[in-house]
Amino acid sequence: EHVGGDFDALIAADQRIEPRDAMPDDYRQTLIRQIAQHAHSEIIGMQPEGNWITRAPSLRRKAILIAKVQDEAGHGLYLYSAAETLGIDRAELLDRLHDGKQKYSSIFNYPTLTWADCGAIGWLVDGAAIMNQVPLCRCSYGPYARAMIRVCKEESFHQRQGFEILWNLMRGTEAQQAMAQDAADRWWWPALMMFGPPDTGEAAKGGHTAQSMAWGIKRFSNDDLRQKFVDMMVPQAEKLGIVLPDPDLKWNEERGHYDFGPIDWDEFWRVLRGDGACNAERIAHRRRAHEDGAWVREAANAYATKQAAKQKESAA
Amino acid sequence: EHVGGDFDALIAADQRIEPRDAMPDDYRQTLIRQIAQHAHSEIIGMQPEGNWITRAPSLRRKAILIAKVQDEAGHGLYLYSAAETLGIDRAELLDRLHDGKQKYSSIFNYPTLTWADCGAIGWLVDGAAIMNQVPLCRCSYGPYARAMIRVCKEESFHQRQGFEILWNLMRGTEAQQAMAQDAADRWWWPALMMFGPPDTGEAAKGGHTAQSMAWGIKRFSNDDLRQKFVDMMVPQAEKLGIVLPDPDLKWNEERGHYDFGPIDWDEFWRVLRGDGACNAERIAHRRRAHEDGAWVREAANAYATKQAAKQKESAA
Amino acid sequence: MTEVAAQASPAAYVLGLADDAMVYAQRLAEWMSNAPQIEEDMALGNIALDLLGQARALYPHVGTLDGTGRSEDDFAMVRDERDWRNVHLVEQERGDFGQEMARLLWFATYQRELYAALLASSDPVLAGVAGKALKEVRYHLDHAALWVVRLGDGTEESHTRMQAALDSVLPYLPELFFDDEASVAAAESGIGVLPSSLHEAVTTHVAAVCQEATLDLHAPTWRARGGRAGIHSKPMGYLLAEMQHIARSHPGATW
Amino acid sequence: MTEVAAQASPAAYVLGLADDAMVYAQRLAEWMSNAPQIEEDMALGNIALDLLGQARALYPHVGTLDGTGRSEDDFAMVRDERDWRNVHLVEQERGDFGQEMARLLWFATYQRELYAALLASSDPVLAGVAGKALKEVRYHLDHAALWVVRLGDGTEESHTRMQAALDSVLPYLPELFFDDEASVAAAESGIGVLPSSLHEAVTTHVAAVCQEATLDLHAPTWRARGGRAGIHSKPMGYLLAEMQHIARSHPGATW
Repeated sequence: EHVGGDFDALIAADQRIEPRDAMPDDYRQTLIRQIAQHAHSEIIGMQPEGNWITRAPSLRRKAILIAKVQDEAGHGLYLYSAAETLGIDRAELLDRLHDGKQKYSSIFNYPTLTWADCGAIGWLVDGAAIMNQVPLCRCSYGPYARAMIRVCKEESFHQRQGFEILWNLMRGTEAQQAMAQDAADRWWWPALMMFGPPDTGEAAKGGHTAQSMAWGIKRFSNDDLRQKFVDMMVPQAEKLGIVLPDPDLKWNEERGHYDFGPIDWDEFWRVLRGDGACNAERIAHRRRAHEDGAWVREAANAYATKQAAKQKESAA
Repeated sequence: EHVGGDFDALIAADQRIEPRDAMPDDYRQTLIRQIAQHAHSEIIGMQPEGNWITRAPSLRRKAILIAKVQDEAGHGLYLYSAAETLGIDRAELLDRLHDGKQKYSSIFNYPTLTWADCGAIGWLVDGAAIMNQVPLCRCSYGPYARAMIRVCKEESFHQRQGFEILWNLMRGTEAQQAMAQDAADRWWWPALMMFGPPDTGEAAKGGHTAQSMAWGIKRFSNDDLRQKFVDMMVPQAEKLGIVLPDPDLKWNEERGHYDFGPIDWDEFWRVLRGDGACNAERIAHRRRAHEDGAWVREAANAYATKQAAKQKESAA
Repeated sequence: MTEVAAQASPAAYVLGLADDAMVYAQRLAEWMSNAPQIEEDMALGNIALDLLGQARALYPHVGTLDGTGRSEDDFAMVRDERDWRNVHLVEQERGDFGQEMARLLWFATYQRELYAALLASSDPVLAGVAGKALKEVRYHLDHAALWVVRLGDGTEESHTRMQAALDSVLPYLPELFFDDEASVAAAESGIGVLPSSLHEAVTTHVAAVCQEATLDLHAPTWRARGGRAGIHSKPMGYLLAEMQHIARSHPGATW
Repeated sequence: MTEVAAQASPAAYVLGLADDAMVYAQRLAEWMSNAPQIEEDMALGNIALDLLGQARALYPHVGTLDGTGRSEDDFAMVRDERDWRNVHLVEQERGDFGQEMARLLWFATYQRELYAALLASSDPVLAGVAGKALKEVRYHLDHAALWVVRLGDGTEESHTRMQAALDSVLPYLPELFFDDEASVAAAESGIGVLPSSLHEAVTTHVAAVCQEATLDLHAPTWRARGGRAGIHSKPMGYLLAEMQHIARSHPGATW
């Protein structure tokens, strides 16, 4: 499909595509899928940490956690709005999420077992998210790029808060230290999987990556981002006093990077297929909230319609 | 209404009336009302203590509490069965409970605020219940009298358990002692109200009492039972180290009884009218359980009907 | 136990305000990820945060007033049920969205009148908290009123549900306007305000919203009592169990 | 944390059995005053008591085996979530009565096979507990089977609900038959039994009940994992918060 010189020229010049610009349908569909998945991840991502709001161990932590989960809802809103500029509305995207037709990040199918998980999610999961998302601030599609700028700013704040939770735990009681280490043990490998399958694998060869790179949607390969992440996190772990659960992790002078052990991609594919600890729970939770709220949304629409009719009447 | 010499003769001879015996309709209706109210009290009475089953502070206490609440269910069953011998079935009685047409003891409209309340209920409420119920073991209606014999035996066991809970608390930490005293403060007056309004009051003059006494259903007046209860409990409170919340409580050498302060009958009538802390909650809880279980009871009936039909078929 | 609650002290009065805010913040925060739309996840989270902020501003002040020097977490995380002074309204379990809006409408209207009156408190800390909170609760009130009107005057189903929701909170309202010992003493000393003095203004405002919403305000058949004396309803113990479990599991830890 | 769970020790094995019984007792006891009829309040209370009794018999033995000398309440009341070794099946929230009967049918059938095998345990305490428990769980099993048949072959509604109930427990079953490190070691040493060795007998029995109940046994689309390693599902933390709150609120107290 060819849509004329403007699109290609803009892409070639690394300029932004805006909603009114002509664009190839594949580009549009790729973006819808990616932005929707990203928005869904924010909304589903409210659950694992939301699980700790009522049990946060201090009022200060409770307040920070509520604000963080609220930010995630806000990120979801920005992103659904960005997707809507591509001609699809939020209700339709939510239906696709609820019906399992669109995905969200598999990381949210892991359970949050202790308070320290709120720290580990902030530090590792938000850390990995930022690594993935910063390049998207220069994404070729304008509304997406601008949404990502706001998101990234808040995410780095969240990442610092997660670090701070773990920092306090590691300087706390023995039980608190064990809790922090345990959380890092459980979240480290799933965080590495957040960058997606290796560039050398079957999945990457499907062509999505190459096309997304050509379109200026994707800027770095999965493995490159993963390596950057590892290189960033190892010194932070040392600072925290947390031992990352990888005996193969060590500095490679020659490469100028940290080497790390093999990732269990079987687990990745299993969770992606729906057989993770929380897949069923996350979607059931979302569907229940959505269904419980149906009468409220209907009422709001009915009221708006009535009000519009009244205004029209009084204007006539 | 006169139903012949047998009934009157049996009553006069202090013999038992049995289900097949002729009896005045008023006698039957009085008994149905009283036995049903008693059965309902056992069933509703499962809730205040049931509230602590999941939170009992030790496994031993949890086991004792489960067994106690189970006993209450059992008492409800005996009593509904006794009522059924008078020609009314349990389903109908439960409907009357749920519709507010029949009452249960007002004592169960007080909340159980702390673990110590499980002790205070056993000690004071079961204590008062026994005082009311022991004479019913000699009630003129045979099935009721026999049910009460079983009930009383278990109730006195419960009363000792309640005493033991408080005994341990009073020998525990400062917080535990305060908890026990607080529970006694809250349950003492309601327990005294369990014997009903004073014999000199309007309600007692209505004639119910005199007729019930003549029929051998009631054996002692409300005030007599209340006095016996006070006389029994004061030494037990002293043994526990609990101060009963009545500044007027003192031994009267002349009467050979403890004097005690005035009871707040306004509160009694208010709670009886439905404006107690838990009236709405208790009935809502019962109705919910009953409605949630409707499909189960229907299925059991349908299955029984099918099985009966099959047996008939194979027998034919 | 109940050493504060039993007294007609300024501390007891302020603790009642703080506990109302704290417990309602806890309930409202339960909506996050459970609301009818994402905007509401955010709005209810926002209101929860405001109320939590009020509680956090008030608790250390209670610790000063009663001389115990207790921190916000001492009050929230390791205090037994009998020592909580909040009204029953805020501790009730999360119901449907209509019930939440009914509760919020009453509570925010009550808080608006309360904080407006407390601007004149002789206690400068309390007056300061009132000044900040007043701006917040106006938004809470507008938000609740908007939804009560939409739901009352929306669909047939929403009208029925919203009416039932309004009815369900009625028994819990008299407690908001009950002049307990601590309030009377606080009002007399100029620190606080007599709860009964807020009744008319609150009811008038709520009635106006209900009228616009085509809803009726009925009289309750019973009324809750005792929150200010630490006598709570069934949900309170479970709320505290959840809220305090981790903190209680690590005595003395900081987070 | 997780010092026991991480080891392939006899203590870890027995703790798994004890925690299964304890957590399921807690869930079953929630039925009291909530059952479809009074007889069921009693029956479920009875089963809860039996399971609680099993847990109470096993916990002190774990304390002996692991050398900590911990009491039953040390295990039940002050242990953190990550140190619990029960399967996810028993920690799931109380559903409707059909779901409870589906869960009980599987769990009691599993326990019957388990305890029958443990009669031959080289650990005399464990063999003793098994002997007593075996009589109890036969009753549990009969009770559950009776209801599954009644509900499956009752009304159209009950059939639909019972089928859905059966489906809802499916993902939690593989964990019962999973040979974790501790089980393998326990089986090798003659103390315990390999969970996978129970699978066929349990499934055969449940399948027979389902057939009589006109119900189908499907294959699950996902399966729960991790209970024996202290990795629990969401309801577990809330269950513990409720169960432990009072005990944790009074450290060191006896009751």
